[in-house]
Amino acid sequence: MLRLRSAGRSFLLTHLLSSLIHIDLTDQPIDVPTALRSVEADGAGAINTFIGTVRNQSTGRPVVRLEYEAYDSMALHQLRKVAEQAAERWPMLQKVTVVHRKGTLYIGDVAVVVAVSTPHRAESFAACQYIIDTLKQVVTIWKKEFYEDGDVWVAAHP
Amino acid sequence: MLRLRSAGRSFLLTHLLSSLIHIDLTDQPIDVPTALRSVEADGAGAINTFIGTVRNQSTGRPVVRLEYEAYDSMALHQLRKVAEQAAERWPMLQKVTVVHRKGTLYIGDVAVVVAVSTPHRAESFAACQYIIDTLKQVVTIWKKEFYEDGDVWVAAHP
Amino acid sequence: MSMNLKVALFGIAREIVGQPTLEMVAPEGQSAQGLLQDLHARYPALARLSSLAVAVNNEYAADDTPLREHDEIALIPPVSGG
Amino acid sequence: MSMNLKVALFGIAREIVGQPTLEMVAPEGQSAQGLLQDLHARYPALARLSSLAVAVNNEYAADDTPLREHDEIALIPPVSGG
Repeated sequence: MLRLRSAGRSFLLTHLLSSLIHIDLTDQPIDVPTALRSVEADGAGAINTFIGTVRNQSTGRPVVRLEYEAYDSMALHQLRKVAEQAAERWPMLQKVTVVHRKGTLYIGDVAVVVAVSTPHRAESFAACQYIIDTLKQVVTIWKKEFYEDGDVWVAAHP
Repeated sequence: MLRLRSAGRSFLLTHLLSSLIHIDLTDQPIDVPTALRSVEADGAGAINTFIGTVRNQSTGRPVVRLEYEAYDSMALHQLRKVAEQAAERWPMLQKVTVVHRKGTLYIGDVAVVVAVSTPHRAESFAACQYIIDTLKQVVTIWKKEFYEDGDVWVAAHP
Repeated sequence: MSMNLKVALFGIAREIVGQPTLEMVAPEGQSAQGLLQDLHARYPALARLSSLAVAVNNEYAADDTPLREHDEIALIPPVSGG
Repeated sequence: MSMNLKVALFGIAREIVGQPTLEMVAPEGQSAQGLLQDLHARYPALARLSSLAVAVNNEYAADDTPLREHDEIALIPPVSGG
Protein backbone atom coordinates (compact mmCIF):
# COMPACT_ATOMS: atom_id res chain seq x y z
CA MET A 1 0.00 0.00 0.00
CA LEU A 2 2.93 2.32 0.75
CA ARG A 3 4.88 2.66 -2.44
CA LEU A 4 7.55 5.32 -2.44
CA ARG A 5 11.05 6.09 -3.47
CA SER A 6 13.58 8.07 -1.47
CA ALA A 7 13.49 11.03 -3.79
CA GLY A 8 10.62 13.05 -5.22
CA ARG A 9 8.03 12.25 -2.61
CA SER A 10 4.74 13.74 -3.73
CA PHE A 11 2.21 15.56 -1.59
CA LEU A 12 -0.13 12.60 -2.00
CA LEU A 13 2.54 10.19 -0.80
CA THR A 14 3.39 12.31 2.21
CA HIS A 15 -0.29 12.47 3.05
CA LEU A 16 -0.67 8.70 2.65
CA LEU A 17 2.35 8.05 4.83
CA SER A 18 1.07 10.24 7.62
CA SER A 19 -2.22 8.36 7.66
CA LEU A 20 -0.52 4.95 7.75
CA ILE A 21 2.26 5.75 10.22
CA HIS A 22 1.29 6.51 13.78
CA ILE A 23 3.98 7.82 16.16
CA ASP A 24 3.56 8.77 19.80
CA LEU A 25 5.74 9.72 22.76
CA THR A 26 3.81 9.79 26.00
CA ASP A 27 4.23 10.09 29.76
CA GLN A 28 1.08 8.00 30.26
CA PRO A 29 0.92 4.16 30.38
CA ILE A 30 0.89 2.72 26.85
CA ASP A 31 -2.38 1.03 25.87
CA VAL A 32 -1.05 -2.03 24.04
CA PRO A 33 -4.40 -3.29 22.65
CA THR A 34 -5.09 0.12 21.12
CA ALA A 35 -1.64 0.15 19.51
CA LEU A 36 -2.28 -3.30 18.02
CA ARG A 37 -5.71 -2.38 16.71
CA SER A 38 -4.22 0.69 15.03
CA VAL A 39 -2.33 -1.47 12.50
CA GLU A 40 -5.25 -3.67 11.50
CA ALA A 41 -5.95 -3.56 7.76
CA ASP A 42 -8.09 -5.71 5.46
CA GLY A 43 -5.08 -6.30 3.24
CA ALA A 44 -2.89 -7.42 6.14
CA GLY A 45 -2.62 -11.10 6.99
CA ALA A 46 0.27 -10.58 9.39
CA ILE A 47 0.84 -8.30 12.36
CA ASN A 48 4.12 -8.36 14.23
CA THR A 49 4.47 -6.54 17.52
CA PHE A 50 7.46 -5.87 19.72
CA ILE A 51 6.82 -4.79 23.30
CA GLY A 52 9.74 -3.62 25.43
CA THR A 53 9.11 -3.92 29.16
CA VAL A 54 11.11 -3.04 32.26
CA ARG A 55 13.11 -6.05 33.48
CA ASN A 56 13.74 -6.75 37.17
CA GLN A 57 17.51 -6.72 36.59
CA SER A 58 20.20 -5.28 34.38
CA THR A 59 23.49 -7.16 33.96
CA GLY A 60 22.68 -9.01 37.17
CA ARG A 61 21.89 -5.92 39.26
CA PRO A 62 18.31 -5.67 40.61
CA VAL A 63 16.49 -2.69 39.08
CA VAL A 64 14.05 -0.66 41.18
CA ARG A 65 12.80 1.74 38.53
CA LEU A 66 13.76 3.48 35.29
CA GLU A 67 13.50 7.06 34.17
CA TYR A 68 13.21 7.87 30.48
CA GLU A 69 14.07 11.36 29.30
CA ALA A 70 13.39 12.47 25.73
CA TYR A 71 14.37 15.29 23.40
CA ASP A 72 10.77 15.30 22.28
CA SER A 73 10.77 17.14 18.95
CA MET A 74 13.81 15.27 17.65
CA ALA A 75 12.61 11.91 19.02
CA LEU A 76 9.26 12.28 17.22
CA HIS A 77 11.00 13.39 14.02
CA GLN A 78 13.48 10.50 14.14
CA LEU A 79 10.77 7.94 15.01
CA ARG A 80 8.81 9.02 11.97
CA LYS A 81 11.93 8.83 9.79
CA VAL A 82 12.63 5.27 10.99
CA ALA A 83 9.05 4.24 10.19
CA GLU A 84 9.27 5.89 6.75
CA GLN A 85 12.57 4.11 6.05
CA ALA A 86 10.86 0.80 6.90
CA ALA A 87 8.04 1.67 4.49
CA GLU A 88 10.59 2.34 1.74
CA ARG A 89 12.43 -0.90 2.39
CA TRP A 90 9.26 -3.02 2.68
CA PRO A 91 6.82 -1.39 0.22
CA MET A 92 4.15 -3.95 1.15
CA LEU A 93 3.94 -2.48 4.66
CA GLN A 94 0.33 -1.64 5.44
CA LYS A 95 0.51 0.26 8.73
CA VAL A 96 3.10 1.09 11.37
CA THR A 97 2.61 2.24 14.94
CA VAL A 98 5.42 3.18 17.32
CA VAL A 99 4.66 4.41 20.83
CA HIS A 100 7.41 5.20 23.35
CA ARG A 101 6.89 5.99 27.00
CA LYS A 102 8.83 8.58 28.99
CA GLY A 103 9.01 9.44 32.69
CA THR A 104 9.26 6.99 35.59
CA LEU A 105 8.65 3.27 34.93
CA TYR A 106 8.62 0.27 37.24
CA ILE A 107 9.19 -3.48 36.72
CA GLY A 108 6.84 -4.85 34.07
CA ASP A 109 5.82 -1.44 32.71
CA VAL A 110 5.74 -1.12 28.93
CA ALA A 111 8.45 1.23 27.62
CA VAL A 112 7.89 0.85 23.88
CA VAL A 113 5.51 -0.79 21.42
CA VAL A 114 6.23 -1.30 17.72
CA ALA A 115 3.45 -2.83 15.61
CA VAL A 116 3.49 -3.40 11.86
CA SER A 117 1.10 -5.07 9.46
CA THR A 118 1.96 -6.68 6.10
CA PRO A 119 0.23 -9.07 3.70
CA HIS A 120 2.59 -11.97 4.58
CA ARG A 121 4.43 -12.84 7.74
CA ALA A 122 8.17 -12.76 6.91
CA GLU A 123 8.08 -9.03 6.13
CA SER A 124 6.18 -8.25 9.34
CA PHE A 125 9.01 -9.74 11.42
CA ALA A 126 11.74 -8.07 9.35
CA ALA A 127 10.15 -4.61 9.36
CA CYS A 128 9.30 -4.69 13.07
CA GLN A 129 12.83 -5.77 13.99
CA TYR A 130 14.34 -3.10 11.72
CA ILE A 131 12.26 -0.42 13.43
CA ILE A 132 13.12 -1.39 17.03
CA ASP A 133 16.80 -1.95 16.20
CA THR A 134 17.09 1.42 14.43
CA LEU A 135 15.04 3.21 17.09
CA LYS A 136 17.58 2.10 19.69
CA GLN A 137 20.41 3.58 17.61
CA VAL A 138 19.02 6.94 16.63
CA VAL A 139 15.99 8.05 18.65
CA THR A 140 16.81 10.72 21.23
CA ILE A 141 15.55 9.00 24.36
CA TRP A 142 17.72 8.30 27.39
CA LYS A 143 17.21 5.71 30.09
CA LYS A 144 18.49 5.96 33.66
CA GLU A 145 18.39 2.79 35.72
CA PHE A 146 17.86 3.08 39.47
CA TYR A 147 19.15 0.31 41.76
CA GLU A 148 18.92 -0.06 45.55
CA ASP A 149 22.27 1.70 45.86
CA GLY A 150 22.75 3.98 42.90
CA ASP A 151 21.81 4.88 39.35
CA VAL A 152 23.35 4.77 35.88
CA TRP A 153 22.63 6.41 32.51
CA VAL A 154 22.50 3.33 30.29
CA ALA A 155 25.21 3.11 27.57
CA ALA A 156 26.68 6.50 28.52
CA HIS A 157 30.23 5.25 29.14
CA PRO A 158 32.39 2.69 27.30
CA MET B 1 14.27 -19.83 32.84
CA LEU B 2 13.49 -22.89 30.67
CA ARG B 3 16.65 -24.96 30.57
CA LEU B 4 16.30 -28.41 29.09
CA ARG B 5 17.95 -30.95 26.86
CA SER B 6 16.20 -33.22 24.39
CA ALA B 7 16.83 -36.36 26.37
CA GLY B 8 16.25 -37.21 30.02
CA ARG B 9 13.60 -34.64 30.77
CA SER B 10 12.82 -34.76 34.47
CA PHE B 11 9.41 -34.58 36.08
CA LEU B 12 10.30 -31.14 37.43
CA LEU B 13 11.24 -29.91 33.98
CA THR B 14 8.05 -31.23 32.42
CA HIS B 15 6.11 -29.50 35.18
CA LEU B 16 7.99 -26.24 34.64
CA LEU B 17 7.42 -26.39 30.89
CA SER B 18 3.71 -26.92 31.25
CA SER B 19 3.45 -23.85 33.48
CA LEU B 20 5.40 -21.65 31.06
CA ILE B 21 3.89 -22.88 27.81
CA HIS B 22 0.26 -22.12 27.12
CA ILE B 23 -1.41 -23.76 24.11
CA ASP B 24 -5.00 -23.40 22.99
CA LEU B 25 -7.20 -24.35 20.04
CA THR B 26 -10.56 -22.67 20.14
CA ASP B 27 -13.70 -22.09 18.12
CA GLN B 28 -14.25 -18.78 19.92
CA PRO B 29 -12.72 -15.40 18.93
CA ILE B 30 -9.14 -15.11 20.23
CA ASP B 31 -8.67 -12.50 22.96
CA VAL B 32 -5.35 -10.97 21.88
CA PRO B 33 -4.75 -8.80 24.99
CA THR B 34 -5.19 -11.86 27.23
CA ALA B 35 -2.71 -13.83 25.11
CA LEU B 36 -0.18 -11.00 25.41
CA ARG B 37 -0.61 -10.65 29.15
CA SER B 38 -0.05 -14.39 29.54
CA VAL B 39 3.62 -14.05 28.56
CA GLU B 40 4.48 -11.17 30.87
CA ALA B 41 7.31 -12.00 33.26
CA ASP B 42 9.47 -9.87 35.56
CA GLY B 43 12.58 -11.29 33.92
CA ALA B 44 11.38 -10.48 30.41
CA GLY B 45 12.36 -7.21 28.77
CA ALA B 46 11.07 -8.27 25.35
CA ILE B 47 7.78 -9.63 24.10
CA ASN B 48 7.32 -10.50 20.44
CA THR B 49 3.89 -11.31 19.09
CA PHE B 50 2.75 -12.58 15.74
CA ILE B 51 -0.93 -12.25 14.87
CA GLY B 52 -2.26 -13.95 11.75
CA THR B 53 -5.47 -12.41 10.42
CA VAL B 54 -7.78 -13.18 7.52
CA ARG B 55 -6.83 -11.14 4.45
CA ASN B 56 -9.38 -9.81 1.98
CA GLN B 57 -7.67 -11.66 -0.90
CA SER B 58 -5.57 -14.69 -1.68
CA THR B 59 -3.31 -14.63 -4.76
CA GLY B 60 -5.45 -11.82 -6.12
CA ARG B 61 -8.81 -13.52 -5.60
CA PRO B 62 -11.24 -11.82 -3.19
CA VAL B 63 -11.86 -13.97 -0.11
CA VAL B 64 -15.31 -14.08 1.49
CA ARG B 65 -14.56 -16.32 4.47
CA LEU B 66 -12.29 -19.10 5.67
CA GLU B 67 -13.01 -22.36 7.41
CA TYR B 68 -10.38 -23.93 9.63
CA GLU B 69 -10.65 -27.62 10.43
CA ALA B 70 -8.35 -29.25 13.00
CA TYR B 71 -7.32 -32.74 14.08
CA ASP B 72 -7.56 -31.47 17.63
CA SER B 73 -5.59 -33.97 19.71
CA MET B 74 -2.68 -34.04 17.26
CA ALA B 75 -2.76 -30.28 16.69
CA LEU B 76 -2.52 -29.62 20.44
CA HIS B 77 0.25 -32.20 20.81
CA GLN B 78 2.23 -30.78 17.87
CA LEU B 79 1.74 -27.17 19.00
CA ARG B 80 3.16 -28.07 22.41
CA LYS B 81 6.09 -29.86 20.77
CA VAL B 82 6.88 -26.81 18.64
CA ALA B 83 6.83 -24.56 21.73
CA GLU B 84 9.07 -27.00 23.62
CA GLN B 85 11.50 -27.12 20.69
CA ALA B 86 11.68 -23.31 20.80
CA ALA B 87 12.38 -23.49 24.54
CA GLU B 88 15.23 -25.93 23.91
CA ARG B 89 16.71 -23.79 21.17
CA TRP B 90 16.35 -20.51 23.09
CA PRO B 91 16.90 -21.52 26.74
CA MET B 92 16.36 -17.91 27.84
CA LEU B 93 12.70 -18.10 26.76
CA GLN B 94 10.50 -17.01 29.63
CA LYS B 95 6.98 -17.81 28.45
CA VAL B 96 5.27 -18.94 25.25
CA THR B 97 1.60 -18.73 24.29
CA VAL B 98 0.13 -20.10 21.07
CA VAL B 99 -3.60 -19.86 20.39
CA HIS B 100 -5.16 -21.06 17.11
CA ARG B 101 -8.72 -20.50 16.03
CA LYS B 102 -10.89 -23.02 14.21
CA GLY B 103 -14.29 -22.82 12.54
CA THR B 104 -15.56 -20.03 10.27
CA LEU B 105 -13.60 -16.78 10.06
CA TYR B 106 -14.22 -13.55 8.16
CA ILE B 107 -11.94 -10.74 6.89
CA GLY B 108 -9.92 -9.25 9.74
CA ASP B 109 -10.60 -12.11 12.18
CA VAL B 110 -7.61 -13.38 14.12
CA ALA B 111 -6.65 -16.94 13.13
CA VAL B 112 -3.53 -17.39 15.26
CA VAL B 113 -1.55 -15.61 17.96
CA VAL B 114 2.01 -16.51 18.96
CA ALA B 115 3.53 -14.58 21.89
CA VAL B 116 6.94 -15.14 23.46
CA SER B 117 8.89 -13.32 26.14
CA THR B 118 12.67 -13.24 26.57
CA PRO B 119 15.17 -11.09 28.50
CA HIS B 120 16.49 -9.42 25.32
CA ARG B 121 14.83 -8.60 22.03
CA ALA B 122 16.71 -10.54 19.33
CA GLU B 123 15.70 -13.90 20.80
CA SER B 124 12.05 -12.86 21.07
CA PHE B 125 11.90 -12.25 17.31
CA ALA B 126 13.79 -15.45 16.46
CA ALA B 127 11.75 -17.71 18.74
CA CYS B 128 8.39 -16.25 17.68
CA GLN B 129 9.27 -16.61 14.00
CA TYR B 130 10.50 -20.18 14.53
CA ILE B 131 7.21 -21.09 16.20
CA ILE B 132 4.91 -19.66 13.52
CA ASP B 133 7.07 -21.02 10.68
CA THR B 134 7.17 -24.52 12.21
CA LEU B 135 3.48 -24.42 13.14
CA LYS B 136 2.63 -23.87 9.49
CA GLN B 137 4.64 -26.95 8.52
CA VAL B 138 3.53 -29.50 11.09
CA VAL B 139 0.37 -28.55 12.96
CA THR B 140 -2.71 -30.48 11.78
CA ILE B 141 -4.98 -27.61 10.88
CA TRP B 142 -6.51 -27.14 7.44
CA LYS B 143 -7.79 -23.95 5.87
CA LYS B 144 -10.45 -23.77 3.20
CA GLU B 145 -10.81 -20.44 1.41
CA PHE B 146 -14.26 -19.42 0.15
CA TYR B 147 -14.55 -16.99 -2.77
CA GLU B 148 -17.61 -15.53 -4.46
CA ASP B 149 -17.55 -18.41 -6.93
CA GLY B 150 -15.92 -21.40 -5.30
CA ASP B 151 -13.65 -22.73 -2.59
CA VAL B 152 -10.19 -24.26 -2.25
CA TRP B 153 -8.34 -26.28 0.39
CA VAL B 154 -5.17 -24.19 0.69
CA ALA B 155 -1.90 -25.95 -0.34
CA ALA B 156 -3.71 -29.22 -1.08
CA HIS B 157 -2.53 -29.52 -4.69
CA PRO B 158 0.84 -28.81 -6.33
CA MET C 1 -3.54 -62.90 9.95
CA SER C 2 -5.26 -59.61 9.38
CA MET C 3 -6.19 -56.67 11.60
CA ASN C 4 -8.89 -54.01 11.65
CA LEU C 5 -7.73 -50.42 11.37
CA LYS C 6 -9.72 -47.24 11.86
CA VAL C 7 -8.35 -44.27 9.90
CA ALA C 8 -9.42 -40.70 10.68
CA LEU C 9 -9.68 -38.34 7.70
CA PHE C 10 -9.37 -34.58 7.61
CA GLY C 11 -9.70 -31.67 5.20
CA ILE C 12 -9.51 -32.55 1.53
CA ALA C 13 -8.80 -36.23 2.33
CA ARG C 14 -12.13 -36.40 4.17
CA GLU C 15 -13.86 -34.78 1.20
CA ILE C 16 -12.23 -37.13 -1.34
CA VAL C 17 -13.18 -40.23 0.62
CA GLY C 18 -16.58 -38.80 1.50
CA GLN C 19 -16.55 -39.78 5.16
CA PRO C 20 -14.66 -38.78 8.33
CA THR C 21 -13.35 -42.25 9.19
CA LEU C 22 -12.50 -45.41 7.25
CA GLU C 23 -12.65 -48.93 8.68
CA MET C 24 -10.06 -51.06 6.89
CA VAL C 25 -8.85 -54.63 7.04
CA ALA C 26 -5.07 -54.81 6.63
CA PRO C 27 -2.46 -57.58 6.85
CA GLU C 28 -0.82 -57.94 10.28
CA GLY C 29 2.24 -55.62 10.46
CA GLN C 30 1.03 -53.36 7.63
CA SER C 31 3.30 -50.31 7.38
CA ALA C 32 2.26 -46.67 7.10
CA GLN C 33 3.46 -46.71 3.49
CA GLY C 34 1.49 -49.91 2.79
CA LEU C 35 -1.65 -48.25 4.09
CA LEU C 36 -1.06 -45.25 1.81
CA GLN C 37 -0.61 -47.55 -1.20
CA ASP C 38 -3.93 -49.27 -0.45
CA LEU C 39 -5.67 -45.93 -0.12
CA HIS C 40 -4.15 -44.51 -3.30
CA ALA C 41 -5.47 -47.56 -5.15
CA ARG C 42 -8.99 -47.11 -3.75
CA TYR C 43 -9.08 -43.30 -4.02
CA PRO C 44 -6.83 -42.14 -6.90
CA ALA C 45 -7.58 -38.46 -6.11
CA LEU C 46 -5.53 -38.87 -2.91
CA ALA C 47 -2.43 -39.47 -5.03
CA ARG C 48 -2.84 -36.05 -6.64
CA LEU C 49 -2.38 -34.15 -3.35
CA SER C 50 0.85 -32.21 -2.74
CA SER C 51 1.58 -34.59 0.12
CA LEU C 52 -0.18 -37.17 2.25
CA ALA C 53 1.24 -38.36 5.56
CA VAL C 54 0.13 -40.96 8.06
CA ALA C 55 -0.06 -40.07 11.75
CA VAL C 56 0.00 -42.70 14.47
CA ASN C 57 -0.99 -41.69 17.99
CA ASN C 58 -0.59 -37.96 17.24
CA GLU C 59 2.91 -38.31 15.73
CA TYR C 60 3.94 -38.31 12.08
CA ALA C 61 4.81 -41.90 11.13
CA ALA C 62 7.85 -42.96 9.12
CA ASP C 63 7.15 -44.98 5.93
CA ASP C 64 8.13 -48.25 7.63
CA THR C 65 6.26 -47.66 10.90
CA PRO C 66 4.19 -50.81 11.55
CA LEU C 67 0.54 -50.16 12.34
CA ARG C 68 -1.24 -51.92 15.19
CA GLU C 69 -4.91 -52.62 15.68
CA HIS C 70 -5.58 -50.10 18.46
CA ASP C 71 -3.39 -47.27 17.15
CA GLU C 72 -5.05 -43.92 16.54
CA ILE C 73 -4.35 -43.61 12.81
CA ALA C 74 -5.01 -40.52 10.69
CA LEU C 75 -4.40 -39.35 7.13
CA ILE C 76 -2.74 -35.93 7.03
CA PRO C 77 -3.13 -33.97 3.76
CA PRO C 78 -1.00 -30.78 3.37
CA VAL C 79 -1.54 -28.69 6.50
CA SER C 80 -2.42 -24.99 6.13
CA GLY C 81 -2.84 -23.56 9.60
CA GLY C 82 -1.68 -20.14 10.75
CA MET D 1 32.42 38.20 13.92
CA SER D 2 30.83 36.00 16.55
CA MET D 3 27.36 34.56 17.08
CA ASN D 4 25.25 33.48 20.04
CA LEU D 5 24.29 29.82 20.18
CA LYS D 6 21.84 28.11 22.50
CA VAL D 7 22.61 24.44 23.08
CA ALA D 8 20.03 22.07 24.60
CA LEU D 9 21.40 19.34 26.86
CA PHE D 10 19.91 15.96 27.68
CA GLY D 11 20.56 12.96 29.91
CA ILE D 12 24.06 12.59 31.24
CA ALA D 13 25.24 15.66 29.25
CA ARG D 14 22.68 17.78 31.13
CA GLU D 15 23.90 16.31 34.43
CA ILE D 16 27.59 16.92 33.61
CA VAL D 17 27.00 20.52 32.63
CA GLY D 18 24.52 21.03 35.45
CA GLN D 19 21.90 22.86 33.42
CA PRO D 20 19.44 22.06 30.61
CA THR D 21 20.68 24.71 28.15
CA LEU D 22 23.97 26.49 27.52
CA GLU D 23 24.29 29.96 25.99
CA MET D 24 27.56 30.16 24.08
CA VAL D 25 29.41 32.69 22.03
CA ALA D 26 31.06 31.08 19.02
CA PRO D 27 32.97 32.38 15.97
CA GLU D 28 30.83 32.91 12.87
CA GLY D 29 30.64 29.65 10.86
CA GLN D 30 31.62 27.47 13.83
CA SER D 31 31.23 23.79 12.88
CA ALA D 32 29.50 21.07 14.88
CA GLN D 33 32.93 19.58 15.57
CA GLY D 34 34.26 22.96 16.68
CA LEU D 35 31.42 23.28 19.15
CA LEU D 36 32.19 19.83 20.56
CA GLN D 37 35.87 20.76 20.98
CA ASP D 38 34.92 23.90 22.93
CA LEU D 39 32.58 21.90 25.15
CA HIS D 40 35.13 19.13 25.77
CA ALA D 41 37.58 21.78 26.92
CA ARG D 42 35.07 23.34 29.31
CA TYR D 43 33.57 20.05 30.56
CA PRO D 44 36.21 17.27 30.36
CA ALA D 45 33.66 14.68 31.61
CA LEU D 46 31.85 15.03 28.26
CA ALA D 47 34.92 13.59 26.50
CA ARG D 48 34.65 10.41 28.54
CA LEU D 49 31.20 9.49 27.14
CA SER D 50 30.88 6.59 24.66
CA SER D 51 29.78 9.11 22.05
CA LEU D 52 28.57 12.69 21.82
CA ALA D 53 26.78 13.99 18.75
CA VAL D 54 25.47 17.39 17.76
CA ALA D 55 21.93 17.74 16.43
CA VAL D 56 20.84 20.72 14.34
CA ASN D 57 17.13 21.27 13.79
CA ASN D 58 16.26 17.69 14.84
CA GLU D 59 18.82 16.04 12.54
CA TYR D 60 22.21 14.58 13.41
CA ALA D 61 24.86 17.01 12.14
CA ALA D 62 28.02 16.01 10.26
CA ASP D 63 31.33 17.15 11.82
CA ASP D 64 31.69 19.97 9.31
CA THR D 65 28.08 21.22 9.47
CA PRO D 66 28.26 25.00 10.02
CA LEU D 67 26.10 26.26 12.89
CA ARG D 68 23.90 29.33 12.51
CA GLU D 69 22.59 31.68 15.17
CA HIS D 70 18.97 30.59 15.10
CA ASP D 71 19.51 26.86 14.68
CA GLU D 72 18.00 24.54 17.27
CA ILE D 73 21.21 22.93 18.53
CA ALA D 74 21.40 20.00 20.95
CA LEU D 75 24.06 17.74 22.43
CA ILE D 76 23.17 14.05 22.04
CA PRO D 77 24.90 11.64 24.45
CA PRO D 78 24.54 7.87 23.73
CA VAL D 79 20.83 7.19 23.27
CA SER D 80 19.23 4.33 25.19
CA GLY D 81 15.54 4.25 24.31
CA GLY D 82 13.47 1.14 23.74
